[in-house]
Amino acid sequence: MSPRRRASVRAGRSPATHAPAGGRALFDPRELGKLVGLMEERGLVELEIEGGGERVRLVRGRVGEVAAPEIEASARPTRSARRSADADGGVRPITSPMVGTFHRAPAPEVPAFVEVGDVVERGQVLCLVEAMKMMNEIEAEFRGRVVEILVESGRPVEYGEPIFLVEPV
Amino acid sequence: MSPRRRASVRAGRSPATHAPAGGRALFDPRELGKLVGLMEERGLVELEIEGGGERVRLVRGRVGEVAAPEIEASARPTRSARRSADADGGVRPITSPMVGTFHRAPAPEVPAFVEVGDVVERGQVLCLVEAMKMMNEIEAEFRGRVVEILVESGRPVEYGEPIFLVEPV
Amino acid sequence: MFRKILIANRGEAALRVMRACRELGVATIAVCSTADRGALHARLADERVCVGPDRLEDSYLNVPSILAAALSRGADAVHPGYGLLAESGDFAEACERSGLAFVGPRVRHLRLMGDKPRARRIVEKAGVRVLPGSVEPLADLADVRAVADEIGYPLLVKAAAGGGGRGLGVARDAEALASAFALARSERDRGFGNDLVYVERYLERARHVEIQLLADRDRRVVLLGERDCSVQRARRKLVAEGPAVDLPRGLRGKLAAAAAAAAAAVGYTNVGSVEFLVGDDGEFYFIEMNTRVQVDHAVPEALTGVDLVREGILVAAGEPVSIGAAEASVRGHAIECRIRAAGPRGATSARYAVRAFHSPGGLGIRVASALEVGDVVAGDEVLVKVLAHGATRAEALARLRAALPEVVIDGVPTDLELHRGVLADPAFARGPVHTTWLDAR
Amino acid sequence: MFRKILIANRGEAALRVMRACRELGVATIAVCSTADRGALHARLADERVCVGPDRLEDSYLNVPSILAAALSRGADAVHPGYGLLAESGDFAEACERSGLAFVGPRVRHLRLMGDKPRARRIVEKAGVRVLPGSVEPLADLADVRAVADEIGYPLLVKAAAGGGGRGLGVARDAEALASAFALARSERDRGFGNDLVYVERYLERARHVEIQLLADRDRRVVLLGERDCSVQRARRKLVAEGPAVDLPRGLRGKLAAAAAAAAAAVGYTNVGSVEFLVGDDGEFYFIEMNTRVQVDHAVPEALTGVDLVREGILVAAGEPVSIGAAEASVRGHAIECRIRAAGPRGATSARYAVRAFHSPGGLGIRVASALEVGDVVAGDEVLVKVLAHGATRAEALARLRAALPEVVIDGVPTDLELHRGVLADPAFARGPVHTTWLDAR
Repeated sequence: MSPRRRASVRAGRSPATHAPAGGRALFDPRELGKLVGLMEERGLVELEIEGGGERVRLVRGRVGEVAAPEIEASARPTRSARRSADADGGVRPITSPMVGTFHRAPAPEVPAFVEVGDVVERGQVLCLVEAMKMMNEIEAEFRGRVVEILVESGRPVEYGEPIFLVEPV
Repeated sequence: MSPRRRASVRAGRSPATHAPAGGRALFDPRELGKLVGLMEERGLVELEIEGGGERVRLVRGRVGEVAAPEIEASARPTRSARRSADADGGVRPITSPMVGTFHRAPAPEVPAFVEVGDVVERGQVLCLVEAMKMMNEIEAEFRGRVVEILVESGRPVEYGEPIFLVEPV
Repeated sequence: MFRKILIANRGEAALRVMRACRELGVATIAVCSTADRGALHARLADERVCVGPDRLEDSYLNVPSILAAALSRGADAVHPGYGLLAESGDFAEACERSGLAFVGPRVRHLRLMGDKPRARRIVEKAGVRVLPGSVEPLADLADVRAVADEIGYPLLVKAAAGGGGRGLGVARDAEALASAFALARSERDRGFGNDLVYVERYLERARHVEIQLLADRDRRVVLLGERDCSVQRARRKLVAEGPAVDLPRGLRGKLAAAAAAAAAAVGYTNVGSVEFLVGDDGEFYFIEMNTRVQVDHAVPEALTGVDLVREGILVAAGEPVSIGAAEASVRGHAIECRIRAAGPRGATSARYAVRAFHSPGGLGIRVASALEVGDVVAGDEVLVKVLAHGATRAEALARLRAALPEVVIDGVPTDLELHRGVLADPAFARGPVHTTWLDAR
Repeated sequence: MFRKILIANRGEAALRVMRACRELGVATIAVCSTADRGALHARLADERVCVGPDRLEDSYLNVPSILAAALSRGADAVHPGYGLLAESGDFAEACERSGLAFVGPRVRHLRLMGDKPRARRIVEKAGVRVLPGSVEPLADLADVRAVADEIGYPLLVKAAAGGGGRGLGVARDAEALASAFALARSERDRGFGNDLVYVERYLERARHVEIQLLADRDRRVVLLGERDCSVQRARRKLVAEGPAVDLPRGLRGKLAAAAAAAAAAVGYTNVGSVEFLVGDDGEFYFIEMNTRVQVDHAVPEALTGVDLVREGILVAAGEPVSIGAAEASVRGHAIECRIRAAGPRGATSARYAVRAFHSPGGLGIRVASALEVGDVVAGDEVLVKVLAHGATRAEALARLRAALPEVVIDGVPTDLELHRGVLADPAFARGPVHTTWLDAR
């Protein structure tokens, strides 16, 4: 069977660096949807991109009461998506690199690795993700303060799911 | 049964050169419909895209109770659609107001009502459209010079199909 | 056989007719309004003629324009599909006057059966029971009151030229009679109708059962099973299924015989179905005859394997019906949901853009739809019909229950949840239910 | 019965399994890659777990991640669908080691039938003829040459771990042998295979006929008819149909008996099919056994009314097969087209965005697809399967011919025209054709 993919865009850094790939990426409504997502996430009201002979300009605003229906079927906003939106003021998510069960502590009745408010060092263990009966330590990728713990201990996590919000310090 | 309409956008004047690149025509109503859907979905009021010699600008506002704007293009560019695009430099199409068979002359072996190059007066009979065995005279809506006759005599025409190109004089 | 058929319809109905034409090797002409030039039915036909502006009356109901399209393109027949002009005697007559075959019954069948009181009289004469009601169509409220006093309440007031649950009102007492009368008369504005009404006894606890039939020009009538359409909301059919569950012993045969008698009484030809109300006591009453392919024709098709649209074209072309027996053998059970856009109550002018659409699939599933992403649909339009066929009712029901969650229609509010609720309801699963069941639920 | 099944697949295969689960009241977990979070199969499942990045190897073939998803979400079984991991003995074994039921045959069946030379030996011992060929899998070109000299040309060189027409090459002489050998070995890179090859006699004028079967844990084998898959382009199946047209007298029974013998030889359980090459002389040879639900399972489903995916789940849960007879009764005729994206030759990396999609409908038509507007598809992907069922082959063929022009897939080049050409070809309509027919056409 051959690979199928849904059109999607790598979660870009900023509109400025989002160079249209292949000459037609921007014209795809799905592509544009991503840009709009970015605008919403960062609170932009206007976005203009030019390059490679292409130009896109998007202006966000209210249009009376016309067509408000929340369309979310293809992108049921998952917890991860919603939380990323909060990641505004420099706060960055730490995501699960694997599928498994999230554990905040090495064992029951034992203190959690980290609590909200803790400052963690790069390489410090933040939690365990249990996969195939193996406990995998998840380490901080940078020094920062734990702002929020997004998953309850004992709950399953998927690949790429944000589990902590950490503010670099 | 209730009315169904396709979302689409009035084939405006704006695109300087209508050059759909490689089958990916931005002006495909389907494509535009998707863009309009995107705008509604994400609360955009304005959207502008340019590239590959094409440019699209959509501005949303309240149009009665229908969110989707007016319609005028078809997926398959029909003769009428294509001709309308040519109608740029002041040349205007005269369209058939009814379905039927086009006749350039009142009878066989008789000269045609008009020829290319003729200047016609407002109200002058240009042709007949035969519908339900009735011959209907089609009159010029304005004074002008006949630039092109788009349909062969004896051929069927549909509602709204351009039959003459006339340059107002 | 015809060479070229103009299909005077759009959407799913037009697609359905197109399929039958392709199978028969007949070329097709689609008609469309200016707004529908890029619509699926217009793209899929061999030829396409724009017959007028967006308004229904100017395009899909514009008879002179449709006929001019057929004549100028060399069609030899016109198929009205279902809905729109399908039951218009005037349209059929106009076709025939223009030398075009009308694919459907004869003009007189449309006229006779389209005039409800007249249809009642004819059918009653043929020995089929009708509900007590007005013998003549009525124009005055005073006459209506007189009949009402005679028959007693509750009463049903119908537009003589109505159909499909439109222009019907129940009056439970003399007071309610006036508004029911006004509603029925308003139907006059919707098409070819007159403004006469018709009054009959209203059965509170009854089932709606229809007999499908097909008759050729030699008046050979073939019966193709019955379907139960009792699941209705505000008189609109949601679910059709066949065979009807738990019909009292011997009743199926009686209904079939009554339907055949009704058809024979007018010398009916082509596809049609006869509607009955079946009371709890096993008594049944003729309601009306649908003189066309029905929206839910997929139910008898699934049960018998007979392509009704194809047969209708063959019969109109003068061919005899190809089914050997007088009664087609019925196999298994079929249930079909008719899923509509469901805008906020009263907002009939609402329009929605379809953002995603996926048809369910699977064993025994048949989907009918012309929906495409980008379509703008009206607030109460039928969007998709999903039918499940199985060896037993339980199997058909299980398949349909599994299929509905797979219907994806993003951007449009629909009554999918209502359908899922019906299918999940123990009362429906147990069956049968009455026509008032869903409204009371 | 299972409570929750993880479906280790995507697209249409995942949807198909989901339907069966819904009918059985079993909850579903979909897996997806980061690129597929919004894909139809991920949206329609009860739960969705992203198991890795876009690359197949990192997500849909990422066994540890898939198993972790199943375990952390409390699944009690894993269904591999068809394609991807469906025939991987290693995957099935990993599931069972993790305490998860694998919905399919036993690990040993996958291993035995997945190793082609071994499968040949077993089946031959059970009294089923195989084509003359290498007894052992071969690793060296020198060994291949030795066997070739013994058997004679033309020869077929196959990857021992290949399947579905991949890694197969025909060598008509000693010179062509080296490249066929290299092709077969390249298959090693595609999955769980080794790099061994297998050589056998190549039949130029033969039909490809498969017998569908279903076996429960009590080793009760039910036969569900045969299908002819001879219409192939470059060894890829385009059309499957059942029953096979004009099989020599008595051959159907012999094929069925041989398939049952092959299944019995390994004590096979669950859904499977046995492939044979049938020569013009009526001789037939075992090719291989497909140890999974097949891509074209809708053909036997249409013929027998048996839901193979549902039965497979029931059997895996320890239930006996629910079909009474040892041979399901076959009704009518079914033909299915497997329509692919068809990018320019060699451009396997081409990607296309779907701009419009419409599934055909109609009586007897079954469509399988997970395509949506906005999807980006690969240049050779199967986009949609369209099946037509009818009382006779002529009826099925007429319905399918009418259905294909109704398939709308805008934005993607497809092989629809090729399919239409096949269906319109008098040689196909007359039938039967050989496996080389389409390539030579």
